[in-house]
Amino acid sequence: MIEFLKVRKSFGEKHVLRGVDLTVKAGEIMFIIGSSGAGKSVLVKHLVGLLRPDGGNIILDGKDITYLSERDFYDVRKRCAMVFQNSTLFDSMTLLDNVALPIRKHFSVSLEEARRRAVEKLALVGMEGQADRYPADFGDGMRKKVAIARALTLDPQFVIFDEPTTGIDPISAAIVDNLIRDLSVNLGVTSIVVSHDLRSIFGVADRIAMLYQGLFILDGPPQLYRETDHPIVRQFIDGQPDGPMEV
Amino acid sequence: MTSVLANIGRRWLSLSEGVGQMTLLTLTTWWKFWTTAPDRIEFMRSLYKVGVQSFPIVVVTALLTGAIMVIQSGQLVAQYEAYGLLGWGAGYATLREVGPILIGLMFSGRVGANNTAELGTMRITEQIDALRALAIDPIPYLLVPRFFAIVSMMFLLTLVGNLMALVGGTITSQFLLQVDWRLFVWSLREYLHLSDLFNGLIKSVFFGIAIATVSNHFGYHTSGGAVGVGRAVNSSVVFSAVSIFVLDFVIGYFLP
Amino acid sequence: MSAPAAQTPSSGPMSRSLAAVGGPLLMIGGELRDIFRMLFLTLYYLFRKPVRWRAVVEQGYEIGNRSLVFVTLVLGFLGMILIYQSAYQAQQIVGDLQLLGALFLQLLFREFAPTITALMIATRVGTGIAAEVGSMVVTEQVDALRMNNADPIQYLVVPRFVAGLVMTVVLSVFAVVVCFLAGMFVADRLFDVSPTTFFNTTLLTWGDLIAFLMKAFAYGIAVPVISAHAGLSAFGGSEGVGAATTKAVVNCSLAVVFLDFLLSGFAFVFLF
Amino acid sequence: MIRFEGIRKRHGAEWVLDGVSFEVPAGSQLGLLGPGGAGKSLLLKMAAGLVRPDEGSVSVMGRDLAHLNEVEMAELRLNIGMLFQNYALFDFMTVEENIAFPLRQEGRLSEAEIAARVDSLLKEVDLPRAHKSYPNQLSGGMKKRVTFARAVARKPPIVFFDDPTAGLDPVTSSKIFRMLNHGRMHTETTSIIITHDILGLQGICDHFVLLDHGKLVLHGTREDFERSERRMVRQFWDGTSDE
Repeated sequence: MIEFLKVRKSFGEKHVLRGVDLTVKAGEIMFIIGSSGAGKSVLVKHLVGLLRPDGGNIILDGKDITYLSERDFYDVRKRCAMVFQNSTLFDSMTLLDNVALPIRKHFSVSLEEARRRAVEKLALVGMEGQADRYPADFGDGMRKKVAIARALTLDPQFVIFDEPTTGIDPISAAIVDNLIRDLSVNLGVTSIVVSHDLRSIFGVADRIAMLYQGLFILDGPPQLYRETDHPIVRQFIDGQPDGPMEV
Repeated sequence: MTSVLANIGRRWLSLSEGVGQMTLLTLTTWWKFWTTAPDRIEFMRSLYKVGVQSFPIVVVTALLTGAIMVIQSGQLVAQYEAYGLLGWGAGYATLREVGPILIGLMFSGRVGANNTAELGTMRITEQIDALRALAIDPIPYLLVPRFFAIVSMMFLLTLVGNLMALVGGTITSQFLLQVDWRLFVWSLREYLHLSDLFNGLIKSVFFGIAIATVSNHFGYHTSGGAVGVGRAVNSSVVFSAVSIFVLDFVIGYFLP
Repeated sequence: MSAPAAQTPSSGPMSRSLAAVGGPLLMIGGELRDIFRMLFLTLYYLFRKPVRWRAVVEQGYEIGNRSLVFVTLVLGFLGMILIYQSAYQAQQIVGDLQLLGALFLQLLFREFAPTITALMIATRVGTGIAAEVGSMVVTEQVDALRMNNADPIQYLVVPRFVAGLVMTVVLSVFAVVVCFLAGMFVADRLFDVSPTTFFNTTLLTWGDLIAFLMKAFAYGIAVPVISAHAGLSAFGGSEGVGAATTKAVVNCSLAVVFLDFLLSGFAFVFLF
Repeated sequence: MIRFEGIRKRHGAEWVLDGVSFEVPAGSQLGLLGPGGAGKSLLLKMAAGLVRPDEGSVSVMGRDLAHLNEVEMAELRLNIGMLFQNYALFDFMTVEENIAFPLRQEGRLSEAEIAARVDSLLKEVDLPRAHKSYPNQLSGGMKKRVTFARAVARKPPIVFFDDPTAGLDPVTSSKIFRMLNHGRMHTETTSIIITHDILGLQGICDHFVLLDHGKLVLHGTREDFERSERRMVRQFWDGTSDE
């Protein structure tokens, strides 16, 4: 279970998070939506210590991880994996070595054993056939699947997706959406997805929280978002150009 | 008036902040070298890349440097009819001064700039954050292998470079100055001492440390998209060049 | 630069080793051809088309101003170390330092001032131009220029070329002064050679001045063209800009050292 | 108006475009679809004369680009406006100067007329007070709107849009799509729009082209795509996948 309590963060005079409260229960697929620049990615990066809040606390399974040192955050990151928007694979390595890297670093096992486990994880995302090829040979969808496989090597409880379907074609986006849903169903992984892709939001989310100007303005199941008459949420969900939402 | 002061103040602050960051990063790199087992694969890859990448450039530079030094001292020697001194005139300056500096500048251009560009790109495309998210400390994994690959390769390549420079000098003296190459080589052996060679090599090690520190720093702390990478590489080669000349003077002064 | 259609050679050891030699030569040949084509186009636009003089002044200020502190620092230390080494050595072998200043001044004009300044301008200005132009290519600003009837070479390269050439010559002269003064300082304080005896221009000949101008001029043409060419050849995202900037500093430095070799040889045979 | 015939282009070993032919009649708006790296942007740049195809021919307004020299090409380009994927805003110019640049280069209007045109354009993309700011001070959505204003500054008969809503949230995207539609009602512009946002495009484009691995999969109207039996077309249009 993850709790954000009154988290505040600003860059100079740009106040991105103004005292955010959010609770994420185990096993659910939680979507954090909002306009670009609303602070979605900034919020989730606090969970893995890539950013430190100006105020408030972050509780992971009852333990306050707000002011941990970089060294202590390594244990948190083993339980909380993150997949970035551009799939950050290392171009100089094959797909296999990309996925084997964390295994090699964290489990004192031989290179062959690390590679064997890496093939297992690649099989989870259906990419075990292309293990020896390089990331540059693949489109966005495929590369994102390998990035997800790499994040799974540490068997995390939580997986954070930073705008997984932004800027990729519809078929790849659908592949990634299906994968996120399968992870939750088959492995019981709790997923936190930052997105503004409406098709992905209503296709996959168990629960949605909308961030607007540094605060959550709505939090609930997808059905709530179809019926709400909250003017800003309405404008966002229907994709209306005119309305109260400042962009 | 205040804007001028503010400008100087701001520049001074950002300069000192940069130097502070650089020292901190270097100390952590040194500390992590002793405390964590280096990544064998990444270390071999860095050695290979740094060494192979700069070998042709260093050889060409060294050959030309040797030739230039012989030409410059050739005129002086011709004036005094002291052809026997040609080897000393060219060789001394090459081994101690001009060789390490020019090879250092070439190395800073080829390897330093590339190292900053690569690390900068990894920072901009979030690959460094990805490493941290995989609970892998980027400093021992990325910076330590590059640091020691650059220092060791700079030393080895200066050694090879010095040899190439003398070869370049011998060829030029034979064909351009009509000074028989056997006389040139004799005067090299006669007047040059091992201390000259060591002086140059010690300088090259310090140059290597400067290039590694500066290029790692500017690469690792890149920000601002593609434009930021370009600016980082620019600062990296400029700071490397300045440190090469400053170190050259300091070492030359304290180590006759 | 469209790569020549590469027939795949039979992979015998002989042809592989030839390819290993041939490949880089072909590549260097291609680069040189492109750089000279760029030089020709730049000169064409310089003399045949209106030049944006306001941009030239801006670039001149940008190049000159930003390199001033850098050149002073570098040439200052160079002057000090050169005098320190040569005076120390001369004391042991020849024993008299009367001609120290005169020889140093001659060497400065002939060799060190133009070449080391050009290397520093290649480092500072060369990477700057490649980084700027490279990012404009990668963010498609160069395509936007071409869409609006502004040729990138005329709009971007010509001002940097004129400014680079002028500033290289100016900074080279400035370098001689800085280097000489630094040398004079060391000679006076450490080897008590009084400034009056140090400042001795008897050995200076017209040949030295011509060699100096020839080198400064050649470097002033080479550095801006080569770095602009490297910038314009950038492709891909931030990786492309990084590669272009690295290519600029390497190509410029190599060009300076190579030109130095050619011009020194030429000067030695004809001028001295 | 714009015709591609047998276009082929190699990138290293593989064919990014492998024999693509289609036509965009005058006054129509074409949606250009396809997975990333399928050569979509390349086709646009060929039609603007920025890139030459290895094989095949491109003709715009009835003139084959291969036969035009630099001067003729420059004249033709005055009829083409282009919104680039990476914004391509000149970062050393203010927003005002960026939008005025195409007008000044054309040299037809006086400075006063240019200033008036820039004001009306900025109002149209509802950035009325952004004249003096620099591109790096703007958000992604604002930069897209400035690039849009610059692309249509000369009221060109042909406008190309390279992924105008990439990475933008639904509200900002809808503002951009409204401008595309709004632009259309005003003048009989011919345009090609590259995007993955099929929902947004449906109200605007009369016909679509789907590219995959450098080959043309389908060129047709919205109905053709909805009725198509080909698995790849169905999945692309509805954004589904059976993996």
